[in-house]
Amino acid sequence: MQLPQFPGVNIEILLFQDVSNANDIRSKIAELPYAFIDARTICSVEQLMSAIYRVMIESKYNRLRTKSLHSEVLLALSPTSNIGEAFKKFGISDDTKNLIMIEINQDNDNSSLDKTVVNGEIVDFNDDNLQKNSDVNAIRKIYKIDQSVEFENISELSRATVNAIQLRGI
Amino acid sequence: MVNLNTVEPRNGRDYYIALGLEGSANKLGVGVIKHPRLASMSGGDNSHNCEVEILSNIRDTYVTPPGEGFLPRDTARHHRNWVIRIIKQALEKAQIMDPRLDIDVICFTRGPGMGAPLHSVAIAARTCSLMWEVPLVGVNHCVGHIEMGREITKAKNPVVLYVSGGNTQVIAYSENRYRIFGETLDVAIGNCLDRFARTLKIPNAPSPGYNIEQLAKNCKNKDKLIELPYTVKGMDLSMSGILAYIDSLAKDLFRGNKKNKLIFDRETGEPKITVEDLCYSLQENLFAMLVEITERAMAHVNASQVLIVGGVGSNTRLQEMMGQMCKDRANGRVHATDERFCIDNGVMIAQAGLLQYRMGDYVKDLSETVVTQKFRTDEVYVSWRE
Amino acid sequence: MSLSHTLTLNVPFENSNQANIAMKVLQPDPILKPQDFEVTYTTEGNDLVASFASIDDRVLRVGVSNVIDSIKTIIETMDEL
Amino acid sequence: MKSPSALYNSPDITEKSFSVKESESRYRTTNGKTTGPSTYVLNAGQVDIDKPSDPKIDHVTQQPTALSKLRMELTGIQDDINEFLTERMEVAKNKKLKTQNSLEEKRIENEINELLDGGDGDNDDEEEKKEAHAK
Amino acid sequence: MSQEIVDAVSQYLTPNVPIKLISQGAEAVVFTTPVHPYCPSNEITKDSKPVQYIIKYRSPKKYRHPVIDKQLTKHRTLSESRLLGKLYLIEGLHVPKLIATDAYNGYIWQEFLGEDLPNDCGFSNLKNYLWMNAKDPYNDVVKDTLFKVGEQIGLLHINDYCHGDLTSSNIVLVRDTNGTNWIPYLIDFGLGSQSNMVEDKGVDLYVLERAIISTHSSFSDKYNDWLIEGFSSVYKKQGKGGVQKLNEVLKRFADVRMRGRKRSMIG
Repeated sequence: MQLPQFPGVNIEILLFQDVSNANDIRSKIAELPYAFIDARTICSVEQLMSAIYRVMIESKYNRLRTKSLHSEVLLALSPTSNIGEAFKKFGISDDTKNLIMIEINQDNDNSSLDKTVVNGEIVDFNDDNLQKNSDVNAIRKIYKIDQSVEFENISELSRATVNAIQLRGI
Repeated sequence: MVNLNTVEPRNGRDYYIALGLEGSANKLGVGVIKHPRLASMSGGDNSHNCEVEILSNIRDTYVTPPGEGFLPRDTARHHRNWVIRIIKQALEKAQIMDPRLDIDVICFTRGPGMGAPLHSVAIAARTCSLMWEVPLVGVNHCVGHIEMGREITKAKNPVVLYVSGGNTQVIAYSENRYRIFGETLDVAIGNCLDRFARTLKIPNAPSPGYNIEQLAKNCKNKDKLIELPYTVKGMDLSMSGILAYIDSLAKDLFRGNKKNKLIFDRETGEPKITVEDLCYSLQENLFAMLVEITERAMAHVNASQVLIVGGVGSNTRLQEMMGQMCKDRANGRVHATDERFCIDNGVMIAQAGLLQYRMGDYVKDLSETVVTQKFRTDEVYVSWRE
Repeated sequence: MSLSHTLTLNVPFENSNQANIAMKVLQPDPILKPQDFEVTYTTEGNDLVASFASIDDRVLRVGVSNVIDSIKTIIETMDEL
Repeated sequence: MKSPSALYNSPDITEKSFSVKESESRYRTTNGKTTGPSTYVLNAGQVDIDKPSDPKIDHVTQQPTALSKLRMELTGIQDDINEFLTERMEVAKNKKLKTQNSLEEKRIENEINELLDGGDGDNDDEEEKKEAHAK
Repeated sequence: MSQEIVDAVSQYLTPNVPIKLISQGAEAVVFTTPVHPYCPSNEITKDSKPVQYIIKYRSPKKYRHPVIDKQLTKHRTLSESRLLGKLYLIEGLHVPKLIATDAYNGYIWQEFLGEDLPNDCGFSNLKNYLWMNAKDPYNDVVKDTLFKVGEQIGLLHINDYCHGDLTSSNIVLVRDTNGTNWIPYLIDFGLGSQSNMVEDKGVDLYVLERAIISTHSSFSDKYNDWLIEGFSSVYKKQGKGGVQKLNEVLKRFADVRMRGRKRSMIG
């Protein structure tokens, strides 16, 4: 996949269900050229893509705050600028069952995405599958959305997360 | 349909002559103008193209001692004591032999302005009217500026920025009125500059604003700007906060208040800024605000021309900035007049008054000639435009 | 308080026309404090007659002097123009 | 042509009349004593360059025209009236100081200033007047 | 419109994002595009009509000093984005959806709202809508619309936000699902701020009132009444405390209006 404003950059996104080796992935996460996100924290395609778009804008103007585009995705998802906190909230943990694997490839090479890293079932990366696995309460908590705010549907929640992602640190 | 020949010139002439009297503030102005009676004016809005001929334009300014403002009563005294002499000069210069026969209409400023000065000129206007049996027209001062500006620059339907000692307005024409789209919510731009000039103790001659402009030109540090509040509120603006702030900076500078690290270097204690820097920053900031609200009005009414009128309009930096803004808009053009017309004068009153007169709209009863301090631009029914 | 302080001013012009003009010029202006000050203008032959009535001498002084200032302007206009 | 005249009346005095005394110089100038610049500007160093115009001289008789004569006589009468009323104001003021509170005093003072400045009776323009002064 | 600006925008967006200029406001140039910056799936609605997005670009203003220009552009891009984010969370308040912000360059992507009015009456902002209704200026739908506009402003103010540039062009009308009534959206928050100051609220109301007077003069009295009715209704729902707050705002509104009128003092 490509973003219209960044035609030279390939983005691969895989959604895994019933992952059995989260523990194993975590142990070598530093060496893997991917981003792994706990799918519980993502309620829509829009939410994740909004973060990736922000990563690309920050990257274009040399404003990355982490070591790689991949780690920057986790920061970009976060409503706060605390990198450690972002990793903790959006990164996978040992008991993660559903996760999103992302590769951002700037060199326009063929994808080197190694699906075998994750033991789990690949399902389509779309809103329906994301919503099945997302934890609305956890998302509300992460994005500090006041309990008094009521959402009629997931797309409203998604919109609130997009706002937070776009507005972080500004 | 606008017919600017609704009233024919008097005594079978093929041209109109108007006498204009202005005295709303510290300037007393008398002017005589001539409009040829053009057949083309019978049908259509050509009020910006009357082929005006200025037969005379005499002005006398009431001058106060340095650092002092002008009181209404002393200004009125100045006008009262000079008005007849100035009218006489203006008539002579215009070679008006017999005003009874040669003048079509006497136009005077009915407001807005200071009550007593306005009144003293109105008395002379009424007397002339009755004595010569020539009709009267009471003119809105601001409309006078607008009509003179339109005639001089031939701008048919511009957004008007009216900037003077007492007024800061963005005006556009719509449905027979000059509507105020934006204005100052507190002090006027000219007043703001004048007051800052007094803080700086710079001379009042030829005008405080002119001297600030010259100081600003001499600023040696134009890359750096002293940060000032920027207070645009939609199409309105506010300047009192800016004035209070820059005043305090100037006072700290003069007083040598070393605690103010904006002004004095932390280490050496030397001043980092000069009076020129202050003037430059103030102008850049205030004028950017003026240009912005003008552009907002242009966007709102879909206009491409700007006309700057009023005393502050003669500032070349303001004109330059406005020109740049217009250039970046579609077919934008800025029009400004020079100091002869920017600064209050009698000719502008004659121009607006004669337009009104030619539409048949003149004083029928002297009770209509009572002057008024408050007279908003949009109160005037503009019969001479479509 | 009543308008018990009064002053009548007589200004003799050269002819009744002049007196009439002066009256017409002065008449339109409203009285600023009608409860404290009144003025009426009439003509008697060639004379303009201004009758003032005021609550006290202060208000009377200001009002009368202002009107005389205006009359002087009127006279000068007739004289010079 | 006759000369201008005036007649004053108030509850505490019988008629006071004002008339032109031809011999006195105050009836032969256009520049009145009581109609000069305000003390405010004079104190600030103002030089009066805005005096009234001189009388018009009839080139046949080499005398001031009748209207100029009227204007000068009226100037003198104006001075007479102003001086007389000012004097009475002083007297009244001294009396008042003992009897009346300063509030009423202030109201009249303000109103007089307003009248002098040609206000149109609208009280909320005080602020603007200050601004005008500031200029 | 200067081609220079369009070229700069096209270059920034790359040829993958086709743009159409829709307006050159005073501080921003506004384009539409059918391309979503990051969600291709959002480019078609359920009824498979292509969606439009707004790209708002605050171009550098050459007339003003670069220091002022940079600061204003950044400040306004940020505060507009920030407000869109915060206001979205207020129940009942309608603002366009924020899609993306590039504060370094003065770009904001937003949801496109509104439509073209029938009979060439232009885009469905309040200004054009009122002009469209000039022949039947006091019809029930107009009244309903203006009341709802008032409500939107009431909601904004009661939550202590101010718009800063409330003109009839900055209120966009969107047809409701029945297609008969109109739902007003507030747009253009570049001069907006979080503020609990009555002064700011009074100025907001004054600016809108004057915008109505200057563009729809013949009907402005009633129009402004309806706006204020809607505005007040929001406060009145909050009981005594709300009414007290309302009175404070309305009183200041009257003061600001008087100040404005008084301004025409000296020529």
